[in-house]
Amino acid sequence: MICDFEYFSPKTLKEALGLLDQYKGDYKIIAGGQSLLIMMRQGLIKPRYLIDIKGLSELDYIKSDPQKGLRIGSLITHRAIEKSPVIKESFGILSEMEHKLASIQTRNWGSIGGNLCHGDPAGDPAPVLITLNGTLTLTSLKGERRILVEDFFLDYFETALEPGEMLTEIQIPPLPPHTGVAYTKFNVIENDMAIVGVGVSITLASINGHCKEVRIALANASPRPMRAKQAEEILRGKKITDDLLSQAGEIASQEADPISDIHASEEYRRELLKVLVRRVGEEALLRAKKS
Amino acid sequence: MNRKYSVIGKSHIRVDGYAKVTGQAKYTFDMVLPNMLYGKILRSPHPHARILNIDTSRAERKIGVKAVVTGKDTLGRKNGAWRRFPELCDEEILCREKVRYIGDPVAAVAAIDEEIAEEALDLIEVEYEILPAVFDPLEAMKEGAPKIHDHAERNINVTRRIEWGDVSEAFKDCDYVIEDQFHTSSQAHLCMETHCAVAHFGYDGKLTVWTSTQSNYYIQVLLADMLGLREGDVRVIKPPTGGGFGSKFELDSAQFCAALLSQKLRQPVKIVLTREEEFIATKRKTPMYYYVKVGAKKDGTLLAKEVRVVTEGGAYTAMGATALYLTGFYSSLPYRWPNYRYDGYRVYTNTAPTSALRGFGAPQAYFAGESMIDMLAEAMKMDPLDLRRKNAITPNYEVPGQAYIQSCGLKECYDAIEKHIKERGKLPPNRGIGIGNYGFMSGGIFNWFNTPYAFSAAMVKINIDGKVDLFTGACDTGQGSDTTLAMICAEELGVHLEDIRVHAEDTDLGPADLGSWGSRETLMNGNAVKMAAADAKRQLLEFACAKMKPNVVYDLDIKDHKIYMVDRPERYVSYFEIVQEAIRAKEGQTIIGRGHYTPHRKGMVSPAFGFGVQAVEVEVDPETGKVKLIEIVTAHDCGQVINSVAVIGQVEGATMLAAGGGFCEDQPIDNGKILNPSIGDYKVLRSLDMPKTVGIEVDTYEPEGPFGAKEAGEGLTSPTAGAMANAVYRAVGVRIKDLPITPEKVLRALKEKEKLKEKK
Amino acid sequence: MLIEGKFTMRAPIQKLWNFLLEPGTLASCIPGAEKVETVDDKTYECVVKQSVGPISVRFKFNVELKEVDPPRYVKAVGRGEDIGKMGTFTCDAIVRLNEISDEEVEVSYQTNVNIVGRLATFGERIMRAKAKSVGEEFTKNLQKRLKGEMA
Amino acid sequence: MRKELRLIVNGQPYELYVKPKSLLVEVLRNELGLTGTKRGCESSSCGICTVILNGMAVKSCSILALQADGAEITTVEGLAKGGKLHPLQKAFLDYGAYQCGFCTPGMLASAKAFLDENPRPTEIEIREAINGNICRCTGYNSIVRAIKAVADGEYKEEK
Repeated sequence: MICDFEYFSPKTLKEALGLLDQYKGDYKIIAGGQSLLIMMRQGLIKPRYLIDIKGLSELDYIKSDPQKGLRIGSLITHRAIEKSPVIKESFGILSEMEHKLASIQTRNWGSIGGNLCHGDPAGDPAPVLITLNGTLTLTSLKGERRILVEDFFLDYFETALEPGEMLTEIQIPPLPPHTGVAYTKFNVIENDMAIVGVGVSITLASINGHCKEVRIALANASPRPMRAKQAEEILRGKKITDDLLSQAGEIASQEADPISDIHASEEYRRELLKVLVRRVGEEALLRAKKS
Repeated sequence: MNRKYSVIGKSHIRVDGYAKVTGQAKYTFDMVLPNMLYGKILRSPHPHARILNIDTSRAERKIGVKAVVTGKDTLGRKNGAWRRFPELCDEEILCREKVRYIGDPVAAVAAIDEEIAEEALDLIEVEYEILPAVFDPLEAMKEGAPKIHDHAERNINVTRRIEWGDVSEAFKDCDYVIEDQFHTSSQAHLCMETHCAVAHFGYDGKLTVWTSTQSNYYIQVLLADMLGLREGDVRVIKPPTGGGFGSKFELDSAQFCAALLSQKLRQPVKIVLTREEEFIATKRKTPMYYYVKVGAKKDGTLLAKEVRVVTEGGAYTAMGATALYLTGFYSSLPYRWPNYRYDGYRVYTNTAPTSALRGFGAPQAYFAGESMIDMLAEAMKMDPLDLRRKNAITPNYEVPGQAYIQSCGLKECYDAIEKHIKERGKLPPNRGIGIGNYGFMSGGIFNWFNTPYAFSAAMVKINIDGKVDLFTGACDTGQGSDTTLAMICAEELGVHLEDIRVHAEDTDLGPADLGSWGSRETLMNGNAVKMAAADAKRQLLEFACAKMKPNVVYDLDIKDHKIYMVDRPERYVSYFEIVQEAIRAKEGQTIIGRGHYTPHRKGMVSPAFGFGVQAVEVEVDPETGKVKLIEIVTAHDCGQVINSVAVIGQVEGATMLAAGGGFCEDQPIDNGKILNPSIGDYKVLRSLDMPKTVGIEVDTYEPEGPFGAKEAGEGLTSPTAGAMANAVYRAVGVRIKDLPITPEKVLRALKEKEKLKEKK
Repeated sequence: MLIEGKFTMRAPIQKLWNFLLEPGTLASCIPGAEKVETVDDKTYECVVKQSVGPISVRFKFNVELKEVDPPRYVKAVGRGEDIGKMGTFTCDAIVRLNEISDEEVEVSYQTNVNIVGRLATFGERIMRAKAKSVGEEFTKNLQKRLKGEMA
Repeated sequence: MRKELRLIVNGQPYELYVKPKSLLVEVLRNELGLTGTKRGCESSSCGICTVILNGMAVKSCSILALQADGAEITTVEGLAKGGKLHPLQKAFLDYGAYQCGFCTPGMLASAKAFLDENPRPTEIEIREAINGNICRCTGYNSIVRAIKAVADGEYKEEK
């Protein structure tokens, strides 16, 4: 059952930041609340102050620039990303990923920022943003700071957000030429939470050239969304072959630190990672060649 | 068959349809009564513990709390549906001395709102002495295992043997004998409306309970017994029920605690179980350990089958005793085994009690049985469909000492499925089609509930305007029995469906009926309704006869509001006219017809059986083990179809539930705790997972059923898991003997197979 | 949920045993232990704080040494609940000492932790994840303390 | 402390005072008496409480009522207009796209929001649209057929 709390719905970012500063330590921020309210209903989180930022139109934008890349306000809903023509055009992988995130109802109300701040290692947006080399802007009364998406997650449901800070924007740099990105999650029923998920981006030196840059990100494979850096290393600078991708899969599977739970054992998750890294890598490669 | 009906055999909008698609249907969940309180139930966090003390004083002092009850406030009686066997009535509902599973109720609170009631639960202090617990039935059967009930040695709750022929001798005559073991998982019913009840005990000493149930008669009798009331002082009303699937025909904690609290307070009390309670503390599907041995002659004649089953009973008997019997019986179907032996043990464990779930022991039996038939066919290098067809039950077959089967459309089902498989042609790699078949009862004959009433009864009342009130105790839980019964009534009486008003919700109004389980309503209640309608019709025809003065060789009948001479249909009088005249002539009394049905001389199990054959096509990803359901085609024999759209709904709905059980639904338990008590963690098929389904109805006529109809409800859940296992085997060559068939199990099996190959 | 593991220590078995049996040794190695109080020579009372992201719980429980077979085997049983009523906690822990040589002992442990209540409903996945990390930290702490003590 | 909440539900404006922790579904059911919308879980997983908010299907159990301040909401009670059933309701009746009926209000809300946005969908799009709604009775296929029938123009809106 939800505890009683004092409710604020600031109309401007400044007002919101002021409230965060004022109630440091005792507040929770609610955006779409699609994850938060589940925990509050179970009585697991009992904030004294609830700061509702859903109405901050300042953070509700998608801006795209061929030079600077993509900027997404943290309150943009999953569905808005899924349906945005600009995003479909330039970062199709984001729409693809959102399309399979939870249910339409959740996507309609839940925001990308809320999803990231929830810090669930099984979430889909984080690994995709990591493969896209995304950064986040965290804002407080003191000012702004930037952090790489891959550095944002500290542990299960723990992020780098300091008291008084709020995630305000997500930035994605423009994709270099000959870059392909793919993301797949494995689940038993469709559009469910990832048992494991794998995102790969590959940048080729030329259409059939060697791998100039590669990023591999894993979902639900460790206490936080993680980058499989050792697996990347095996591909970087080389001409990618099936064999090499299989090797990357093996390595990523060893790098990962998955748990056993009712949905899959640790061993099985590792098996899946091997297969998925290879498959998603193949897809990314194909896309890189086509781009 | 050329049978001309004017109402049945077509699709009709259901009688409850308009209310349901407009949101006007009022469920128990929606009910609010003046001065109503809200109840919550405190449940045991321990799988096995002695209650040393319960201190409710702090909870009672909380503002807004009106009453707290514990086992001490009860009469100390034990509840159970197997009332012929007192030792099997073993559930106190509010525990007095011991708790036996995580979720066992220990106290209940009534307060002015749900929130206060829930907060009050935290204020009740229960002192437990934790006892050693046992969770696996095989462990629980061992000497020295913790004893869960004093009366049950080695925790054995019920044993069953079914036997005919001489199995041991027969195996000696077999050319092929194989044996193997299987395990089936638990499954949650996941009714969308959780168990709930509103109870109002008046100052007149009479109790009214509105509840989401599959049998208002059972609830009436069981509540009366537990509270020490006369049955007639307990009125149970069933608003539309948001799903049952086997979980709502036993007295549950919501009903009992609400009634007990209301008895104390004389105020209405509402209890709605949370989804978590629904998962951990209502009954669930019975997990079973299966050992099967089958033998056949070279020519494909099945000679002998031996089955041993141990079921995980959970803490109480519930309806699990019936599941133990039925799974043993179904293990013999749908084949003509000359020699058969079944030994079943139901064992108490410190887990949530297991009971009926759509299929009632059949899906477990057919998973093991149909897997074995495919394995045997492979050993014999025989086509599995041919092996089945060769040995399948044919019409007018007697299952020795058990059942008399009259109609049986299995042959036509095999033909239809064979045609389908041929049409599919050669499949791409990693695809496979597996088959499974089944037979299932149309209502049970057994009366362990010990009712003195007929199993089903109905009353038909014809009013002055020709409108018909149909009173029955049948329980529509969504399957559409109200509509089916109204159609049967309309057909028999020669009126339109719109003329019928069904009153099936109230024990004060309708005659007793055992309720909606065991696929019994169409056949059993349908027979009672048909008889009642015929009784009313005969009364009308008496007056029509007087008016029409036909020659004695002419029969009269009614159709489409016309009372006519059967062989001279152009001579008729209006139904409405005769109704008015008849009522006048009867000194103003309405026409009342009565009907009842209890099966007689139909064996031990059921008066009639539905049959079917199912083909499941899957695609397996050999690298991840993921199984994708491609298509499920079911040819089935439900006798005469009453409402076509409802039958299609049954085929698809059953397939979904059964495929879920085969595919992903499971309730893993650790130290007695169900690990996935939320819909987020308990995975079910959703629209994207649901494969294409095709239902092919085979036309038969069941002499025992109303207009030739029989079951189309639960039997359809039976073949799927076995057919899936067979399909996976055909796709990638691994056999999964442990449900559900998860990707992880398939991959593990594939890897083991690879290892074996390497060794060779 | 079962947490198990083993490690070897360079120490005489008796010394190791004596230390292990000192009230509080085991409990104080539990990550987040805030309080360990001796009730009698076989029972002590602990308060342990744990958190996963924004959720934090404070378990108050009693640990009783149920079976003691010196210097090889001890079984401890813990029972308690979250102060905020978020869950009930039971735990059976077995620690075995196995002499490999005069100076080397293998310490193996097996803990069966069971949490029932709102916490458990929220997500078995997260509970398990947490248990894994708590288990690892516990081992680390125990090793560290033993090493310190045995040095 | 109760706070002011303005909603337009099924075309009717309401002015209410609610506790900040009230969920939208609680306000609809308990304050406005619109019990057509149900609740089925505590984990935001079943979709039974789906309503249409400013044209979008949302789970009313996962939204604080105050977050819907100023919104236009359609519940199952608002589908039929002027005594005439909505085409989806007619199709659900004919295709037997409900059994126990408990998930039906949410299912209809998902279907309506979806068809309003995508009037000519493919079958797979329909399945995606209702994937957040659990139905334990029908096996979904009849629901998909009903929605498809409406999309295919089999049912006309009666004026």
